[in-house]
Amino acid sequence: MMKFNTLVYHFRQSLNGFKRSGIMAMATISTVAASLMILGAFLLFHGNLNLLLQNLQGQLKVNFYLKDGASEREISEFIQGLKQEPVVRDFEIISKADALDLLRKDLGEDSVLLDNLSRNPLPNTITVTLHPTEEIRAFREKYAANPMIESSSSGKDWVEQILNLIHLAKVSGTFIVVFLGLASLFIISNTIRLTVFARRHEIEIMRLVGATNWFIRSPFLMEGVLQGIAGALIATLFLAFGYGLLQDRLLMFFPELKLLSSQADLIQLYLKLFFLGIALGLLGSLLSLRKFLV
Amino acid sequence: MMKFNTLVYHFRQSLNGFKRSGIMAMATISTVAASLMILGAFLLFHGNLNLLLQNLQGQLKVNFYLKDGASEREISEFIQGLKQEPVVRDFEIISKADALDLLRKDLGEDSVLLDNLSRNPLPNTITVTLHPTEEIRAFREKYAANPMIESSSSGKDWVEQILNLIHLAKVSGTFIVVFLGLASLFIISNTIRLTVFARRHEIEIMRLVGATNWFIRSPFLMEGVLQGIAGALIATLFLAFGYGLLQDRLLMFFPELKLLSSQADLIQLYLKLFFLGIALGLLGSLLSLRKFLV
Amino acid sequence: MIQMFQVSKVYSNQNKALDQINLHIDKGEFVFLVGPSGAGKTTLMRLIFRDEVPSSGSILIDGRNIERLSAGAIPYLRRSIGVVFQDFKLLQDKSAWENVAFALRVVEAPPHEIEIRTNQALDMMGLGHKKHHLPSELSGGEQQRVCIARALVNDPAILLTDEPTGNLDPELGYEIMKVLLDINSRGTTVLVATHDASLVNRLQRRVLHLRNGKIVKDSLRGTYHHDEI
Amino acid sequence: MIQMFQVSKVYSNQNKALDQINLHIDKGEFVFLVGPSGAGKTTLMRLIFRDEVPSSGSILIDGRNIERLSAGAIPYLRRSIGVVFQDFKLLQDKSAWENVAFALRVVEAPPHEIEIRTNQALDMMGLGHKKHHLPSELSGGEQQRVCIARALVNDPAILLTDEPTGNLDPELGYEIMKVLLDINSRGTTVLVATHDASLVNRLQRRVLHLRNGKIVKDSLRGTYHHDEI
Ligand SMILES: Nc1ncnc2c1ncn2[C@@H]1O[C@H](COP(=O)(O)OP(=O)(O)OP(=O)(O)O)[C@@H](O)[C@H]1O
Ligand SMILES: Nc1ncnc2c1ncn2[C@@H]1O[C@H](COP(=O)(O)OP(=O)(O)OP(=O)(O)O)[C@@H](O)[C@H]1O
Ligand SMILES: [Mg+2]
Ligand SMILES: [Mg+2]
Repeated sequence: MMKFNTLVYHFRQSLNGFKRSGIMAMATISTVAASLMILGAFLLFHGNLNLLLQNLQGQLKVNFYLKDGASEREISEFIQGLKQEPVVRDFEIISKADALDLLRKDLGEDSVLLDNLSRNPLPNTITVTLHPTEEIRAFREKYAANPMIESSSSGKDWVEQILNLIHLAKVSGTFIVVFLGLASLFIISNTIRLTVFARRHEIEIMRLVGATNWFIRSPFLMEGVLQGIAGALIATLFLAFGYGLLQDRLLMFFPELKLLSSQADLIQLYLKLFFLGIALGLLGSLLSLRKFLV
Repeated sequence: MMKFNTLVYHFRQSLNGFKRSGIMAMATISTVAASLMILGAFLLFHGNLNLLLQNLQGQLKVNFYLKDGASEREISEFIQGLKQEPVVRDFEIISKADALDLLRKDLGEDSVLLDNLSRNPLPNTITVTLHPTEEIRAFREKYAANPMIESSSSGKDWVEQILNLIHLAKVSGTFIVVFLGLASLFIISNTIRLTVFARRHEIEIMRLVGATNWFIRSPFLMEGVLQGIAGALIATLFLAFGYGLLQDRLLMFFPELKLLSSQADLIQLYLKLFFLGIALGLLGSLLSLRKFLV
Repeated sequence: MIQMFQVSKVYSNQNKALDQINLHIDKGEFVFLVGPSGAGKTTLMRLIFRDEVPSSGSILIDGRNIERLSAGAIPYLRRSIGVVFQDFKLLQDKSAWENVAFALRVVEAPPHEIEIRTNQALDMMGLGHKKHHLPSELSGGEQQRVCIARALVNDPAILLTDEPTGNLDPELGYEIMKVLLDINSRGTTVLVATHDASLVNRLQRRVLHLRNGKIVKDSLRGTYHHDEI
Repeated sequence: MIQMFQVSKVYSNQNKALDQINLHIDKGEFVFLVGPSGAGKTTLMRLIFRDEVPSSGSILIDGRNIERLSAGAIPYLRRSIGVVFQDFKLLQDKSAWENVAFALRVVEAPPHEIEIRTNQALDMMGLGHKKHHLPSELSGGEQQRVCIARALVNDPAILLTDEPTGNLDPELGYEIMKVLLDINSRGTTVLVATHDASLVNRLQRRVLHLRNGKIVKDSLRGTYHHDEI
């Protein structure tokens, strides 16, 4: 094991390294920072999409219109069936009268046309709220086959469409986040590889003087971690500041927008980024050192 | 001016440089490639958003419901006013009867309730299609103030909401593209700065032997450009391949999705990326050489 | 201490740098290695501290066959050997003091010991007043002396010095040689590759004469003249 | 050719490397620069090819004051001066041949001329058979000779050689010195910083003796003994 004094020495050396080869340290740190910022910006974007998805989730509904002659037993059996479905989040039974009121509200300014109705033409309705799913159509068809069901409608089509859209954004988003993560790791390890390359003579000399591989690695690893920390700090600060600005601007234009703004969520994201920076620095150093030490 | 032979020499040197310091060349090229890929992926994403926006544009409408007693003159004056509005893209006059048919279609399965109407309660309607705008509310209020207008409704709210959403994505998208562009330039110039740093002794020796600054710069600039080309090629190939895959997968899940797929558009984007790579290599080299040559 | 049996070294480009060398150096010997430029002196030394492995033949240090050494054991072999490199090989971004101390850091010596021994070694080389200079702020001869200080600070069992006085004036060169003799008298085996005929002739020690990778002469109280052999 | 008036050089860390030097070297002279390690020999040379600027005083090369030189003019001054650096300063990733040719590339000589003159210079240094070696594949003395070849290939008006024979055996050192004399006899001004007393004594040329940054002796047919002054 390495002695404590040696570790202290390595630590001071890596700090000195920052001072002596300032350009290189700056270059690595700012590359780490830039990569993490890209990644972080995308994570924020992705987080906001998820939020949007959650907010819209509550609106994915299927209505089942009952025949006027449906018996209590038929209805309770139907409901029993619903309770067994994993995609069902919630359901509600709406009477003919309530349904008319709801429709009136729903139509908004078009509701004038309901004023002249001679009788309530609406059926008793069971409204089912679903978890986000792609099987909404299948679900609806399955239950609409029940003989007591007059007809059914699957919520508002636009909700389904928005969900599709956001789902698409989420799928490609995950794809892009993974891609960005790999690209960042790649860029960072390349950058560190270049700093190692720039110091290849130094490494050669250490080897000739009898330093073990771990002795040679330590300062690079520490430098990698320190640079990771510095880069992550810069990235986090810029992101937090930039996101704050963007948030204000966006809320000014779209006051009803729900953005990721809970302190806890953001802090969690920034912490993730921070540790990612450190991990990247460490991993990047390790990867790039292999080449020069065998 | 530099002699032709010297240029040939520099060119061969930079090719040799690739062979001799393979790690460094690889690192730079792959960093350029990674950066351009990130940028390109986002440009594709952005391009697709724009396409979506264009497709949805046609659905931003305001309906004006006319009082039953409105005269021909009033109507034509109203239309005259509309024609002067820059946000108006198109308009259509819909008679009471047509309106009922439309509503019936619109309500879909809820249209059962229209079967019991004693008379057509719907007004004559002027439907206005707008260019995408944030002033839809102001526009609607302005024209709804006309005494012959009974009431108005602004299309379907969800279109407005989707537009808001996409607009938001576009605004933050532009922000992110600019940000990514700068980050790429930064990462690339840092990477090249590191390769220059790794060769600082070489540069020092050239200076001592009487090489002019341009003589010293040339091979670096050429290397920068060559690396830019190589990086851009790799990025373009990967992107084209990856986008093709993603496109197929997405179209499988969402067959109605309109994706950026015109050959001309894509080629233009890839060409942009390609020249961007070269420019980045050149600019990055120039920026990073300043430090070592004064 | 150092034994070579039929050692040849052929570099990748078919250069035969050493050719069937048989050599036996006892513990505590002081040996000059002379011969024209390119004779193989540096190569011989590089084989001893396993910077290179022989193409054929075998080398024993302290009875251990060093080609068979595992990668993890090599650093420990090197720590028992102090080397003055012909091209110095100083860490460019560390001060003279840190360069010398480095050989002690590598063996994880306690800090106070590093302090004392580093200062001692630098003082011995007459560089006490330049210890905070970077290599680039030192003259050629000063750098060479830093390199010598680094090689001895660790009290190695074997000291390999490649052209240790090439950048020193004759007087200083003689002083340094006296330091090496002193260290040798305390039991360290010392090898000195040199072109300085007057030093060799003055000290009258064992001289190994290399030419084209072969030992052409091995004299116990030898001399070196440029018209020899 | 080279004139110095009250030239002092104080390095950033208050090291007085040169102290009020007055010096006049004529075109075509051959001058040895001797003195102990750290005396200021290398510093004096670095001032001449403007690697450093004097802290005070002025230096004239060919009648032109070189401190006033614009940044763009410096490369042209350097091209008229061939330098053998004490630490060689070879491009590590270029072959011996390319290193020598490099001095001609810089002045954009035509390719066939580069070919001929580079080969000539390397042959003159006895390195014709090693021209495709990288510096790391050459012995110390071979690298030194590549460096000398690079300094001469350009037929410079002034040749500054800093310890050009430090890694060469006496015989080869003398050969190289004869090459320098030959070049000198064709009109080139030659400065040789050296510690090799026997060479200096053998050639009987002008000797500038430096100590602590001062010229302590300037003898026309001088000698160098380590107990001098
Ligand atoms: N890495 C290498 N690759 C190929 N050839 C090499 C390498 N190192 C040395 N040589 C060759 O091996 C021979 C011996 O080299 P070595 O460095 O041992 O000579 P030397 O006796 O130390 O010479 P000098 O006195 O000039 O330092 C030389 O001809 C040299 O060109
Ligand atoms: N860049 C520098 N910064 C600070 N001090 C320096 C620098 N370069 C040289 N010196 C100091 O200036 C003095 C003269 O150095 P110089 O290299 O000229 O000596 P030299 O005569 O060439 O010695 P040697 O024979 O050892 O090569 C030395 O004391 C050295 O430590
Ligand atoms: Mg040697
Ligand atoms: Mg010197």
